[in-house]
Amino acid sequence: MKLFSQIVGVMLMTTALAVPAFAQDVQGVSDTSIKIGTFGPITGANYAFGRLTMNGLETLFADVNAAGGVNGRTLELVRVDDQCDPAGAIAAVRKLIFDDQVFAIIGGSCSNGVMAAKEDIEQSGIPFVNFAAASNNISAPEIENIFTSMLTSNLESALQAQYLSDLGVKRVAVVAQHDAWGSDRHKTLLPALAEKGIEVAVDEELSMEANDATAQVLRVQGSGAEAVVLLSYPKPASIFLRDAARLGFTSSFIGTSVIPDPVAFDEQVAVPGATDNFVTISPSRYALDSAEAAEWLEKLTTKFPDDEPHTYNLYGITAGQLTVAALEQAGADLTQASFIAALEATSGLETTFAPGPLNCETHQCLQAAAWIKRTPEGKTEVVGLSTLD
Amino acid sequence: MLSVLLASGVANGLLYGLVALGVVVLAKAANAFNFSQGDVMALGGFVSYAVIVTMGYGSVAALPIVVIVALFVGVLSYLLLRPLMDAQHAVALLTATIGLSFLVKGTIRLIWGRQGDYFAVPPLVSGPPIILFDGAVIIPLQHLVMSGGAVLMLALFALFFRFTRLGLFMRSVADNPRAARIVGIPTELVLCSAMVLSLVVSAVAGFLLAPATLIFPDMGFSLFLKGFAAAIIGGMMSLPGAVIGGVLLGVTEVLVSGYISSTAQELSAFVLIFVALIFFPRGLFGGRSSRSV
Amino acid sequence: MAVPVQSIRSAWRSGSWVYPVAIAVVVALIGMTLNPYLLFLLTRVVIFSMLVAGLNVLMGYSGLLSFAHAALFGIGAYVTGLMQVHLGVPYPVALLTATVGVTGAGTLLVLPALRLSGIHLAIATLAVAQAVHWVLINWSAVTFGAGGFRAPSIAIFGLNATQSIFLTSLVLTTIGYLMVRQLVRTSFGRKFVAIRDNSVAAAANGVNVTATKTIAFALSAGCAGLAGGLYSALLGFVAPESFNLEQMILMKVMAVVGGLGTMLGSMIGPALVIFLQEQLRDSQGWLEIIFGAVLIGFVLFLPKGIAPLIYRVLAGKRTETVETGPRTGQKVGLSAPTDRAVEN
Amino acid sequence: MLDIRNVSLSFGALKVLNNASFSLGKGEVLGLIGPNGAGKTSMMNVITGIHRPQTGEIRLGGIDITTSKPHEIAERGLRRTFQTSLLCSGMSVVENVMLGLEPQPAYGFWGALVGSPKVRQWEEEARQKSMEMLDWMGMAAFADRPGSSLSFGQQRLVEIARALVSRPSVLLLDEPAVGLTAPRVDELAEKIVSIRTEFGTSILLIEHVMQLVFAACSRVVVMNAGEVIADGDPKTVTADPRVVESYLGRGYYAES
Repeated sequence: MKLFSQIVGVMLMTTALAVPAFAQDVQGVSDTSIKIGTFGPITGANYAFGRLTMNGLETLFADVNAAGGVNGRTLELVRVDDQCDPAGAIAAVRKLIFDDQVFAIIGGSCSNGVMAAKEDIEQSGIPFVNFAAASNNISAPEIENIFTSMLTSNLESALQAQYLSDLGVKRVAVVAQHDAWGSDRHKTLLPALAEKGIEVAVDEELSMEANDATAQVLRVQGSGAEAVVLLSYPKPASIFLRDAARLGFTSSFIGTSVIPDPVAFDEQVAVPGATDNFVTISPSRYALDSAEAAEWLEKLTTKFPDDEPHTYNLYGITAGQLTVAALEQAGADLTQASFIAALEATSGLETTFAPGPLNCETHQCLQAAAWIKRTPEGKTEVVGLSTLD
Repeated sequence: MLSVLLASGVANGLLYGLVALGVVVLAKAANAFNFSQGDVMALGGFVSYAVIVTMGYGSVAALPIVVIVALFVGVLSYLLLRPLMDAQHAVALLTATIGLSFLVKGTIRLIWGRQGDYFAVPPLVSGPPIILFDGAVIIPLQHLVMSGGAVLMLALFALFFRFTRLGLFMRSVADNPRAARIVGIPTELVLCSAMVLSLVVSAVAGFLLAPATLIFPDMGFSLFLKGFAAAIIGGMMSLPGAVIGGVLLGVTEVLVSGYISSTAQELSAFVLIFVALIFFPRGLFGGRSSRSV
Repeated sequence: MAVPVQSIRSAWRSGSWVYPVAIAVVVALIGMTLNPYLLFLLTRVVIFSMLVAGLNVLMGYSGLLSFAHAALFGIGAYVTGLMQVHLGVPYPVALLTATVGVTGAGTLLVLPALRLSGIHLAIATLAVAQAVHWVLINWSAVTFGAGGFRAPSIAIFGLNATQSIFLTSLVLTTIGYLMVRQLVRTSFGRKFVAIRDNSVAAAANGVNVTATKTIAFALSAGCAGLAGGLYSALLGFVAPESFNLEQMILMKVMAVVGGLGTMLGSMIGPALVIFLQEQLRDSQGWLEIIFGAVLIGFVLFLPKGIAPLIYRVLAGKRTETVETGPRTGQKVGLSAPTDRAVEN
Repeated sequence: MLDIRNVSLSFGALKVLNNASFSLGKGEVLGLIGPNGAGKTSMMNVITGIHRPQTGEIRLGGIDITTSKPHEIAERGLRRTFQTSLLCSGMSVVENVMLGLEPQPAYGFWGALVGSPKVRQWEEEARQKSMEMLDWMGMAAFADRPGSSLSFGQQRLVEIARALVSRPSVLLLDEPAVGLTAPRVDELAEKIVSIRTEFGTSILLIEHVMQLVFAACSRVVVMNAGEVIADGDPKTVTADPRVVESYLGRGYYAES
C-alpha cells in the first residue's frame, strides 16, 4: 500500500505545481508591470530573424520604461527560443501562455513555426502581434486576437508585381529558394505577376546550399527576361549576382524583404558593380545608416553590444511602437480584450520606421513598403514608397 | 553554354574532391569516418575570414593559420576519440563524430554567430576572368585558384604517400593493420596523422571555397555529404578516385541544373550516392573484394 | 515495504506486462493534471519513446546505423495528415495506413541498401532521407510543399485535443513497447544481437542475415511510421522541418543517452533529451555545444547509456543478458588476444 | 558426407585454393593440416559459403551447396566454429547456444510480438536443449554469464556447444586447440571423439596442434599453397617427405 500512497503523493504534488496561482486578475499584468512574451529563433541558423527582432522590441520597451512605462506599468519581455521548428514553436507558445503567464505575445519569426502554434494562440485568445514571419496565412483569414506588423507575403508579392508593371516589364525570371519562406513567396508571386499581365520566362531554384549559380544564370540569360526577381536569402542571391557579373549578364534585379539592406548585401556580393541594378523591398522606410535611425542605432548597440545591428531590429521597434500605442489606448484598466480592441482600432498610427501609417482594421497593420537601392557612394537610398493601388 | 557549365562543374567538383580526399585518407588509414569534417571545412572558411577581413592580413597569411587551427582541432579530435579508433567501435566512433560536428558548429556560431548572417571573404586573387575562344569559355580567376589549389593538394598527397615514411606507414596500415602492428609500425602515430590530415585537407578546402561563396555556420554538412558521395563514387580507397568522383559529381550537378531543372540539382547528389552504393559498391575505381555476408 | 523487493525483481526478470502497464497508468493520471505546455512535452516524450524503441531495435540490438528515421517519421506524419485532409479518411484508418505504409516503404527503400553494412548502410539511408525530404518539399501538389499544412487533431471521450492525443499515444506506445520488448526476448532478439556482434558467426549458425536485417528495419520503420502519425495529430501542423536531419540527430542522442539496446533506455532517452531541450530554450547558443558534448561524453564514458544503471538499482545485482548486456556494438575486452582475425 | 571437388579460389591475382579436392566420410574425423597460408581457413570459408569458389563443386550429403548462402548451408546441417572465438558479447552463454537452434523456431514474427504460448513453449524447450548441451560440454555452470566474460578456452567450448546443439551432420572446427594447455588439449580430443560416437557427426578439423590431430583424427588431408598434397592416415601422411618438407619441418620429429 505504501507504493500506492507514494503514487498518490506524486500526483498531488504535480497537481499543485500545475495549477496556476491566481494572484492577479489579468494574466501577466500587475500594478507595476506588464509581462509580454516573445518567441522565435534565438539560436541556430535563423537567429537573425528572431533574436535581432527581439532586440529591437526590447530596446523600444527599455526606452518606454525609462520614460515611465505605459500607464505607470513597465514592460517586461520574456524571450523563448523556438529554434524555428514547429514543435518548438508550439512548446514555446504554450510555455509563454501557461508557464510564464504572459499578458500578450509579440513575436514569431518562422512562418511554419507560427502556423503550428496558431491554433494554440487562437484557442487561448491571447493577444498576438506577429513581428517578423511573412506568411499571409498567419493573419488571414482574420482571427480576433492575431495581428501582424510585418509585411505579409501576399502584399510583398503584389507590390513587387506592381513595381515591375510600373517599370513596363513584360517578361521576368524568378529565382527562388524552396524553403518554407521561399515557397510561400513563390506561391503568392506567380498569381500577382499574372494579374499584372507579366509573363514568367523562367522559374529557377537556387538552394541555400548552392555555391554556384552558373546554370541558373545561363538559363535566365537565355530566357529573354527583362528583370529577375530573387526570392531568396542573401546567400543564394549573392551567389547569383556574382555569377551574373562574371558571365556578363546584366538586368534589373528585384530583392525581397529578407535582403532589406542593399549596402550590407553589396558587401556580401563583393563584386564591384554587381548590385548596381539591384533594388530591394523593405518594411522599413529608413535604413540603419540613415540619420533618422541614428538615435536607435546607438541605443541598440549600447544595449546589445555583442549583436551586430541589423534591419531586423527595426521590425521589432515597429511592432513595439504598435504595442505601446495600443496599450496606452487600452488605458490603465488593462485586459486582454481591451488590448485587442485597442489594436483593432489602431488607425493611421505613425511609427518611426514603417513605410506607411499602421491600420489594423484587417489585422494586417502594415500596408506599405519601401524600395531601397545602394547609391554609388555606398549609402542606402529610399527610392520610393509604395502602397497597393 | 556547355563549356561554361563544365568549367564551373569542374571547379566545384575539385572542391568536393578535396573533401573526398579527407574522407579517403581517414577511411584508408583508420577505417573510420568523421562527420565533423564538413564543419572543420566551415571553420577553415571562418578562420580565413577572421584573418583576412577582421585582422586585415592578406590571403597568404590566412593559409598557414587555417592549417595551424586545423592541426590543433585534428590533434584534439584524435585525443578525444582515440579510445574508439578501432574496428570494433566503428558505430560508436561515427556517433561520437556527429557529436564533434555539433561541437565545432556550435563553437563557430558562438564566435562568429552574432556578427552577421553570411560573410563574404575577398577573393584570393582579383582580376578579370580568363576568356577563351571568343567567350565560349569563361574561367573566373577564383575558379582557377580553386582548381589549382585542389590539384596541388592532390599532388602533395600523392607525393606524401609515395615518398615519405609516414605515408608509407599509412599505406601499410591501410593494407593490413595487423601485419603493420607486428612489424612495428607506430599505429597510434598513423591513426593520429590520418585524423589530422583529413581535417587539414578539409580546412584548406574551406579556405579555397570561402571566397567563391558566402560562409555561414551551417554550411559544412552538405559539403561533407557531397565529399562523401565523391569518395563513394571514387571507390573510397583510391585518392585519384576521390578527386575524379568529386569532378563527376560537380559536373553532374551543373549539367542536371542546366539541362534538366535547377530543382533537381540538390537531388542529383543523393541519387548518385544511392546508385553508386548499390550498383558500384566498390566504386568506379575500387578493386577490393567483398564478402557475401 | 509492503511490496517485497524480491517480487519486483522477478517481475522485471520475467518480462511481465504488469509493471509497464502500471507505470503507464500512473503517467496517464499525472498527465491529465498537467497544463497544456507540460502535457505537450510529456506527449512528445511518449511519442518519441515509440520512435526510439524502434530505432533501438535497429541501432542498439542489430547494430545497424540508419539516418532514415526522421524521414520515415515524416512519411508517417504526412500520410496520416494528408489522408485525412485529401481523402477525408478518419484518423484511426489514416494512422493504420501510415504505419503499414511506412513499414512497407521503409523496407522497400532500404532493401537494396541491406546488402551494405556499417557506414555504407548509414550513408545510403542518409541519401534516402535527403531524397524524401526533397520530395516532401517539391511535390507540393500533394504535400503542400515547404510551407506545410494543418493536420486535423483528434478528440476522444470529450477531452481536449492534447489530452486525447496524449492518451492515444500512451496506449499505443505502451502496447508497442510491450510487443517490441517481447520480440527482443525471443529468438528474433537473439538474431538481432547476433548479426550485430558478429554477422559471419551468425550466418554460420543458420541466421539469415539479410532477412534479419529486413525484419529489424521493417519493425523500426513501423514504429517510426506510427509515431509519425501520432505526431501529426499532436502538432496539428505538418511541415518538412520537423523531420530533417537535425531531428534525426536528436533521435540518435535520445537513443544513445537512454541506452542502446535496452528497452528501458528508449523511454528514458527521450524524456531526458526533451527535458534538456526545454531547459536550454533560453540559453544563448549553447544548445549545439551541449548536445555535442553530451553525445561524445556518453559514447566515451557511458556507452551503455543510463538504462543499465537504473536496471542495477531496480533489480539488484543482475547477470547481463539480452536485456542488459553491452549494446553499443563494442566488444568487451576478450580475455585472450584477438589479433587473429578471420582470414579473408 | 562432404565432397570437395576441384575447388579453386582467388582474390585478384592471389590464388588461395588451387584445384583442391577431398571428401569427408560419414562419421569420420578428418584432420586438415598445412602451413600458415596453405588455404585451410579459406577452404573452410568456401565450404561454409562465406566465399564463393571460382571453379569446382562442393556437395553436402549429395546436394550441391557451392552457391548456397552461409545460413542455407547451416540449415542443411553443416556447422562450424571459428579460429578466433566468436561468442556474441551481448548475450549470455546459454543464449549464445540457443542461437544455434534459431533457424527452425516453430513460431513466426507475429507470435513473437504478442508472446503466444507456442513461443513460450519453444523458448522453454530451446533453453532446455541448450542447457543439456552446455552440461554435456561441462559448461552448464556458466550458463548465465555474458559470453564475453569467459576465458578463451571456455568460449571455445561454448562455441562448439552452439554448433552442436542443432545436431548437425557435419561439424567444421577451425583450430579449436589454439591457446589451450596440453592437458586441456587431451580433454578436447576426447570430446571430439565422443561427439562422433554420441551424435554420429562427421567432423572436419583444422589444426596446428599435432597432439590433437593424432588423438582425434582417423584420416588427415595436408594442404600447401592452396593444393592438397597428401591424404591418408595420420602416421603415413606425416611420414610423407613432401609434407615434412613443406610443413612439419625437420624439427618436427625432434619435438614429438
